[in-house]
Amino acid sequence: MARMKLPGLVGGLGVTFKNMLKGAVTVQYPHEKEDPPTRARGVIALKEENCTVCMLCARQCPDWCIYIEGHKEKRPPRREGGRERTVSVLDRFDIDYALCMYCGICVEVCPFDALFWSPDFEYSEANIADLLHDKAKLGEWMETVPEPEPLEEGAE
Amino acid sequence: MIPTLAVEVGWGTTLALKTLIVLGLVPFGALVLGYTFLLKMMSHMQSRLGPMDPGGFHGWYQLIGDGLKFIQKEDVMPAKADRRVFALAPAVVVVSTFLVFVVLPAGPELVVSDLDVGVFYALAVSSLSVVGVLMAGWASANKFALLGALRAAAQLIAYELPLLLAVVGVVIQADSMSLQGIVSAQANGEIFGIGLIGNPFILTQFVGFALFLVAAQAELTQAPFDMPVAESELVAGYMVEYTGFRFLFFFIGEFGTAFAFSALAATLFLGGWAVPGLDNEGLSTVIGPAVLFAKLMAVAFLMFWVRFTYPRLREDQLQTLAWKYLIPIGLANILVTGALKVWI
Amino acid sequence: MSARAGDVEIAPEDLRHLADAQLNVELDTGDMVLNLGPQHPATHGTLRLVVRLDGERVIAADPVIGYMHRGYEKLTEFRTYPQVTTLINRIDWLSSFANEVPFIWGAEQLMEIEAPPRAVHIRTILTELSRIATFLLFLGEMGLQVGALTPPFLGFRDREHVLNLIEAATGGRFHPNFNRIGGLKDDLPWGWIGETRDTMRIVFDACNTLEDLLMGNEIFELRTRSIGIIPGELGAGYGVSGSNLRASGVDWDLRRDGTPYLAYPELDFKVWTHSDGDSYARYWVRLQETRESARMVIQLLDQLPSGPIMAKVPRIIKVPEGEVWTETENPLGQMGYYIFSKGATGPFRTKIRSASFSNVSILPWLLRGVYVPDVITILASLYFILGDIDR
Amino acid sequence: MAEDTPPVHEGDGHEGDAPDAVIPPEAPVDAEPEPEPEPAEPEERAYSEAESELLARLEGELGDAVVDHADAYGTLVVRVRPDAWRRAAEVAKTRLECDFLSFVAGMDWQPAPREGDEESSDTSAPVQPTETTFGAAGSEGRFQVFAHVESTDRHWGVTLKTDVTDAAPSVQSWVGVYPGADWHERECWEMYGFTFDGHPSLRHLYLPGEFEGHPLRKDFPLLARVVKPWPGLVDVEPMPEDGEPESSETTAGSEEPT
Repeated sequence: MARMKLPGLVGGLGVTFKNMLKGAVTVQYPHEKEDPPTRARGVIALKEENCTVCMLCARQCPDWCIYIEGHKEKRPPRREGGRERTVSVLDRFDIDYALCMYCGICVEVCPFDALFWSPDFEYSEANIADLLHDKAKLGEWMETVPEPEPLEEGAE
Repeated sequence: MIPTLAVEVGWGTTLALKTLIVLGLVPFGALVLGYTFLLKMMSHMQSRLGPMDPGGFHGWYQLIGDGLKFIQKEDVMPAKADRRVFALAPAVVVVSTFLVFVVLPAGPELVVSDLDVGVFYALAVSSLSVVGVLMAGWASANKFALLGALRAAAQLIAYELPLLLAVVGVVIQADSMSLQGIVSAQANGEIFGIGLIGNPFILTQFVGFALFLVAAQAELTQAPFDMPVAESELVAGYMVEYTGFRFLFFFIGEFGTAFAFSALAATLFLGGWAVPGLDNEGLSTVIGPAVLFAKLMAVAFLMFWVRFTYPRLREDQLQTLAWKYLIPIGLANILVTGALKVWI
Repeated sequence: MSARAGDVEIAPEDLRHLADAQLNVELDTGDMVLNLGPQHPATHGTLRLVVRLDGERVIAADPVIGYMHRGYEKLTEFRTYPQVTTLINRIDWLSSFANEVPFIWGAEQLMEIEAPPRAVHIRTILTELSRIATFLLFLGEMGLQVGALTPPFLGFRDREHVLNLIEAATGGRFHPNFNRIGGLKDDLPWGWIGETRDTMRIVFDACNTLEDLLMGNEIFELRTRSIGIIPGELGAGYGVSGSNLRASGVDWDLRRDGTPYLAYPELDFKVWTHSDGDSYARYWVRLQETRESARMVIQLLDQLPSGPIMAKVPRIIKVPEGEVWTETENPLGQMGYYIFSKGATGPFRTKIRSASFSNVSILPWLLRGVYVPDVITILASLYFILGDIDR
Repeated sequence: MAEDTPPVHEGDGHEGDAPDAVIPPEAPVDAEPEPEPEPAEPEERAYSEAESELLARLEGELGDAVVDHADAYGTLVVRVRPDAWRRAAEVAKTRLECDFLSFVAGMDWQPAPREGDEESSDTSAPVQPTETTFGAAGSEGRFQVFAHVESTDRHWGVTLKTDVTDAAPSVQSWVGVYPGADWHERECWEMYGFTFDGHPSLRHLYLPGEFEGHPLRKDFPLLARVVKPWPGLVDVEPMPEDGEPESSETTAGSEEPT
């Protein structure tokens, strides 16, 4: 790497001066926002109707920050004359974002695609207890979940 | 005081007016330099924008707001501090800054007091701040503060000398120690018989100018000579225990002194308020301050440019630089200037 | 503080930088104990240094660590293998992806699984990217520690591009949790390769910029040359590794010399060493390694094979009984995991060998006789991450 | 350390039940499936050239102080007698040219006592086997100290182990040989309670001075997992039905805590 070199003291001044003319790389956050990448792990969204209360996410969570309660109900059969169905009904689905490590294991292990990552990150709270998102709030995040993006060449 | 106004005012009123102007000038200078260079220039050099929201236009209100915040803050004093000395120290630092402005001319008549030994006075008074710094460091009862204060003392003493030597060349060339005298010597001077731009001493005394800037940088404890505050080593050096309005005093002192030194450098080396070829005294009085301000900002730009670019020297390296390089160069400069003065 | 652990014979030439200090012996004054940290800007984290000073000269320094000890070795015993990767992301949080690699490699060895070539290549790319990100921060941060205000911002600025790449691929800026036993969580998103090529140009620029701004600066040289000299042999005895050891002239890089791992055997790269062993050498070596890593990333992108990214792995990961020692060349030095498995879903015990821990353990020896500002220079040039010391 | 694989030496074969994972030096790790056929004997893990060389040198110096040795996925593991622990370090540094100290650490082979009596209530950890087994090169009892040293020049390394008695856990210190052992031994001292003879100052490294107990011993509970109930517990009364979601739940539930 042979490059033209100025004496160090002068060269340094040149760098800062050039930088000054180049303009900023930052954005003024609350006024303008950068789009996080699609895969960014901002917040976990819950699609309640897909959840079967299988507890898999809560069990795999390394931090134990997912709290799930549910009960079972009898439902009329789908077809005429079929058997009565039992479905699990979700009573409580809370994620404590004060504990969450954003590892994504719960999203990954969910066998029924009930959990999704959303890149939204603006949910800081003044009170730590408010970081416990219940299923209604987690459901609201569904709106912000992006479409999965296409993969790079050579992927299978 | 301002002849164009042609209003007779008594000396008491004049004195009050002058005091007010000087009192306003230091915080004003601190604000202007702080905003322009610390907030804006540094940010842009670092590829960011700095504060943008307060005040609407590029965050101009930020520093004023900061100042107000400091005033509101609780005045915390360490339990083991020497209370009186601790409280007095910031004032001493700021006062030394105020006193420099007494002799700085901004126009043919715009000067508080045109002392015959103006240069000498300005440099002597400016070094008073070291007393305040030592007081702050000692009274804080904090080891970091003490280290910072001792560094500051060693450093300011070491750099007083090159600063003085750098100016001696100017004094010799101008035949005057009065700042007004030096300004007029530059305005009316000639370089090889060409008097178009006068003779700003930066041309003939470039070595002196460079020495002055380096030494001023050390006096102001700015990078590369900011060991007394040394953010990464001593946290904030002698200021580490100060909060609220006392810290504000130090801040004003720091940037006010930078303002004063840039003004001094502009006066000594760039021709001060004078515009060569402009003889109209009234007009000079009006545009003088603007001219001085422009020159001052140019000098300040240089100083802050270096501040935001260079790493910090070590204390012993700084002493080496002062005693082994700057002082001999300064002496040689005086020798050469004197010799030329005598023989030409 | 009587007999110190690191007491070894010091050759006279190692004391060159103390020559000035020895003049002051007759001006002996009382000692002062200065507490650098645990909250101090130079320790970037919660490292505490109890320094005994004579004036500004350090007589003895005793690092006190553990303010951030999270007990990861214990925690791994209570977690399954997939959960452990989440944890070890947080050991050296600046290059978390590189942390995952040796652990996953170890588990894969125990399970006799091999990740498909595409996954291995992507792993290598991301490892090198995290190395670049870590070093770019160092190259700027070092400036801050020696008092320059602008370099850290430039370092942060350019690192951001690299972090964006890591985030786009893994979803996490700092804690990717992207490695899985047998492969990777996902393939790369569309357009990532082109973006990476562009970013590598930015990285080269950043290196040049920082070289002009900081490394070439005479003041910087004054501050770092012959400060904190680590003799190669002593450094090895202390377990100092990575760029720190290479800056002491030890030509040893696990990417080239260790058990072959990732795609490194396929790459053509140079291992940079410097014979001085001082802070300047450490900076220099890291600067060269940043460039080298960028070159490696470009090579890897050129030869990225296509194919699957996951090997066949049982749904419930149970690692057969056995023990394995894996170590890799991480940005901060050598990171290793000694995994003991007893055939369960989680490790029986994991010994985590983190680089910074050993790198910092040389401090009591290294700091004797230097000045306070040099303490900061040395701390910065050793480049540790608190999470990597305290684990 | 991955050299070609001439099968010479015999390990203790304790855990060498897996086919060989040693990779020839030229072949990249991630290359297509291993070109060589797998070694014949799956019981023993064959030593590589470097490992045999290391072992020969060690045995030459230490003689019968070498109790056992094995290969752990390409790394030689040698167990030495406790009274030869420091000597082993000296030999490693001089004869084996291993000048680089990777780590010194402790080991507790005894399985952690299970909290609670019911299957379901103990969910605090992946379930480990309850009988005590020992890893490569075996162990005398519950405690061991093991260390890894490497050569910056020859690029090889060896893991050394020694047994520590349960009653008076004490080991010889390595500080005189490898200065870096200082912190590692301090950590080991506070985490396992082993004392190191000849260590200059066994002070707390990570833990606060007044800390009681030895956290890395297996009988030291991880409080965070004891005080909080496992959120994965199903407290719904089970309904013996076979609806679609149900069946998946039962399989899933059995996945983690067996």
